[in-house]
Amino acid sequence: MTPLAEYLLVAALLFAIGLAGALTRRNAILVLIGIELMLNAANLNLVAFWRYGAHPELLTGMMFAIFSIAVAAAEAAVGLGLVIAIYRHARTTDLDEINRMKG
Amino acid sequence: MLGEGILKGLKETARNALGSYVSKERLTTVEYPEERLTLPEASRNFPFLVYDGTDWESGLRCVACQICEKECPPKCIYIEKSKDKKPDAVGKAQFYPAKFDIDISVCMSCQICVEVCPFEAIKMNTEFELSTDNRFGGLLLDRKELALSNEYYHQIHPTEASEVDGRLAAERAAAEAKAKAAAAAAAAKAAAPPAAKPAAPALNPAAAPANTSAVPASEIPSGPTAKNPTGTPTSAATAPPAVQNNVINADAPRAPETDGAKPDAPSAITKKEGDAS
Amino acid sequence: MNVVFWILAVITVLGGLMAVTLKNTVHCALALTVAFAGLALLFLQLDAQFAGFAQVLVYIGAVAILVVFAILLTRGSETPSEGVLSHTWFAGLLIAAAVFAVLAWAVLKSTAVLQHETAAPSVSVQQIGSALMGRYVLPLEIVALLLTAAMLGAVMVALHEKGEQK
Amino acid sequence: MANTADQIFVLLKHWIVSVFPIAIQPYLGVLLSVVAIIAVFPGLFALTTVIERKGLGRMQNRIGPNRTGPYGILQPIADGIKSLTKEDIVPTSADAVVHFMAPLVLVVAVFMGFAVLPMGRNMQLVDMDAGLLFFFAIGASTELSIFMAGWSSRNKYSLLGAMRAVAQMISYEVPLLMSSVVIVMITGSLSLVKIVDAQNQYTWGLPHWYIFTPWGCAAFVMFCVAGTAETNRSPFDLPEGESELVAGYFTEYSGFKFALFFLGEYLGMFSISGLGATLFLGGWSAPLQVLNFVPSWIWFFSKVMLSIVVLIWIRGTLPRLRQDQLMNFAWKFVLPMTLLNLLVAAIWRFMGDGILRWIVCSAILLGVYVVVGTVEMRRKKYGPRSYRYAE
Repeated sequence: MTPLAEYLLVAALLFAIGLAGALTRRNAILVLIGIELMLNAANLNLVAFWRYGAHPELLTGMMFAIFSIAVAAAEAAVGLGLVIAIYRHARTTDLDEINRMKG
Repeated sequence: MLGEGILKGLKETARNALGSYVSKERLTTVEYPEERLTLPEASRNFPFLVYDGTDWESGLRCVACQICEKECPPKCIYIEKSKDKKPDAVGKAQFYPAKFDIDISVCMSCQICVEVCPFEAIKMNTEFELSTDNRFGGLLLDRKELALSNEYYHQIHPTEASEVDGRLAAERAAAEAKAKAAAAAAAAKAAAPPAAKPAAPALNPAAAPANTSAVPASEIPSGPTAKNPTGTPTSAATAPPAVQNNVINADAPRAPETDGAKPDAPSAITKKEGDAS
Repeated sequence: MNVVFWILAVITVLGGLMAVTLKNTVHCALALTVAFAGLALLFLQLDAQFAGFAQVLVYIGAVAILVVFAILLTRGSETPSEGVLSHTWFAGLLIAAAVFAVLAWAVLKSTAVLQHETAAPSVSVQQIGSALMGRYVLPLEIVALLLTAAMLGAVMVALHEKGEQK
Repeated sequence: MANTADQIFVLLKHWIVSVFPIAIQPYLGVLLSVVAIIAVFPGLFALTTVIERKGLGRMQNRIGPNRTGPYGILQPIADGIKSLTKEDIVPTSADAVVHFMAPLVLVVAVFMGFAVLPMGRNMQLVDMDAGLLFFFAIGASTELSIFMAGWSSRNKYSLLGAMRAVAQMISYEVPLLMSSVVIVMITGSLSLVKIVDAQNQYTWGLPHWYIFTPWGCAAFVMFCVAGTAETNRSPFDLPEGESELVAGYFTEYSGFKFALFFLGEYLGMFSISGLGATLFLGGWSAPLQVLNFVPSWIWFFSKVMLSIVVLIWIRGTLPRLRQDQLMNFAWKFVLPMTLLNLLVAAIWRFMGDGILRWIVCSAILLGVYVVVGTVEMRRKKYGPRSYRYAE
């Protein structure tokens, strides 16, 4: 197994874990945690491809990862803001209960 | 200007910090175990028992009248009156405290015991380093630990002590004079050989009233003559009775000057005794 | 090198696993930081220093704290009585397993690309800065806009609505 | 001779390392440096506690500790023995694992920050290309340990203290970073070693420290404010305000763990002071060219200790802020000023040499400071306050 494949496998596992978390947990915050894990797994892929790719001096993969980190920060801020807003409205963060389209 | 106040404050603290090295009056700390402030004369902490002379046991002024025990608000004084009598500092036979304990962990330093004591026997100490490693017994002082000489009293409260001494001496002298006069009068009146006898009996009523709440009955200023009929002669000496009378009347001269505070004390005692019984 | 990688991989995956399986939400958030830290170390292992530090700064320093704040603000640390799993959990698990199977299969099957190990690229921060200011200046500006918009949006969303009872 | 004294620790390390076989030499070198850091800074911590207690005492016209040893200098040893032998109490309802981890994470994270600080010529653990970023990344992760401590204690005071601490540290991290970015802009490097090298030049015997430029001076002031807040020092000590929160996030800690928190707090002070000295005060470079014969590490540590003394001085002077004042100050004054400072630094960078850029940059910074300060003072925001019930 090449080093790249190892990194990709770890990233895939992490992605699957994140996906499982996002799909199986009731708590909205935990769903967000799962999504963060998936984003991170993607970042790991990007950096690994950059490192073992053809032209590391072009920095494409790492730049992508850095931008992805920035975007993830924005995503986390807005997502958690939404969770707090929903909590304030519905008094719960349980996604099974927040299933109506009107408040 | 924004930030000006901060600089001002920084200047002030710097002045303090550096000034404390330069000027002595800035640094007011007294490094206690080595350096000590002289206590103000009126300072007080816990009571002690005054004794005259050199032997604490015989010199105790306390006659176990138990007024202080009854008056003590937190009830920290425990007195057991003796069964017998012993001669006191001046040789007069007296009851004495067989047991006199003060629990200074309970005492609140109110000084009421001092106020009420008719015999100037209990005074406030200034000693404050009383810590002990014994949790229960260590702060329960018995009469041996409580007894401190009159000289010590002079040392810690010079003004008050000399006042007290002067008062005692004056009373003693007055009583002596009175006793002499009474004796002389009695002698002159009766002109009989047992002239010395009537003067003596005063001592028993004197001690008795103090601890049996019969004080009101004996508060007549002209003690000796009035008390002549009662009491039993115990000694033939004429001087001791005089002293004794003196002591009885110790609070009588003070009564006027405390404006009724003193006359109240005995009645309060009676009342309390009534409650207790 | 390989040993270090496997240790880090195990730490990361365990952190991730705990982050989605633990009952207590705060524990989940803390496990998530472990996963983040493991990922940052993996980035360092991949000679991506800058990305690794950015990962620590942004994820451990900001996102984890945000998550923790959100948990405390929504009383999320109280474990619900009816269990922590959604009622579609089995389907979710199946999907995740399927995704992993496909990905792993793809990774293991693809023998075509990049078998050889390349020398570690030496990338200075200066190069990254130049790239950000040169080749990637447009994405940078867009990210800046996005972050501003996200900040305003998050503030607006989380603000108390007018007339709402506290 | 001067050079030997300057490099004495480096030479010593090389000599020790050269005794051992080549295979383990690199590891041994790192290990020795780490041991040196782990030995020196806690020692400095012990010294600082005495200086702090004595200094605060003097500011309040007291003597301070004077019982253990001559002038009380053995006080930290007594304190250390006391805290080591004290019972380690964990509250029943506390989250034992997290409660245990929190002080360790804090101390480890804080220690890692020292890895990139150049403490003398050739005296740094690693010359990292992204040293400054590493420092801030590590600094950011201490927040989490504070949250762990506060949350796991199951104590309202702890939790309140932790939330305050985290909110405060996040808020002040932004100005802290922003004020440091100015240096990076001018130096063109994130490496602390390069930053010090850039300042280690002299004109007419005077150093090229960044504090002696308009933008550097402004950045330094804001760095100090943000750094003080970042280390939870007075007047920003709300997270552990004794009068309000017992001890804040470490209320429920005792014995050795408490000592670790204490150590972590002071190490944070050292690392922020060291960073401030590195960025603005020329790191290990001498303040005058003629003083270059003094070993460089003496300069670094004297600069650190000087900033510690100033921190103590400030602690003895200023009262604690209120939470809203704290946040307003961070977001509405310090952060805009740092952003302005970025602009000024850019102007400085592109105006070329000459007296003109001095005038322009100082004018902008001073003008804005005076205007904003006056306006805000007039609006009674930062001005002297009158309290209705505290006359």
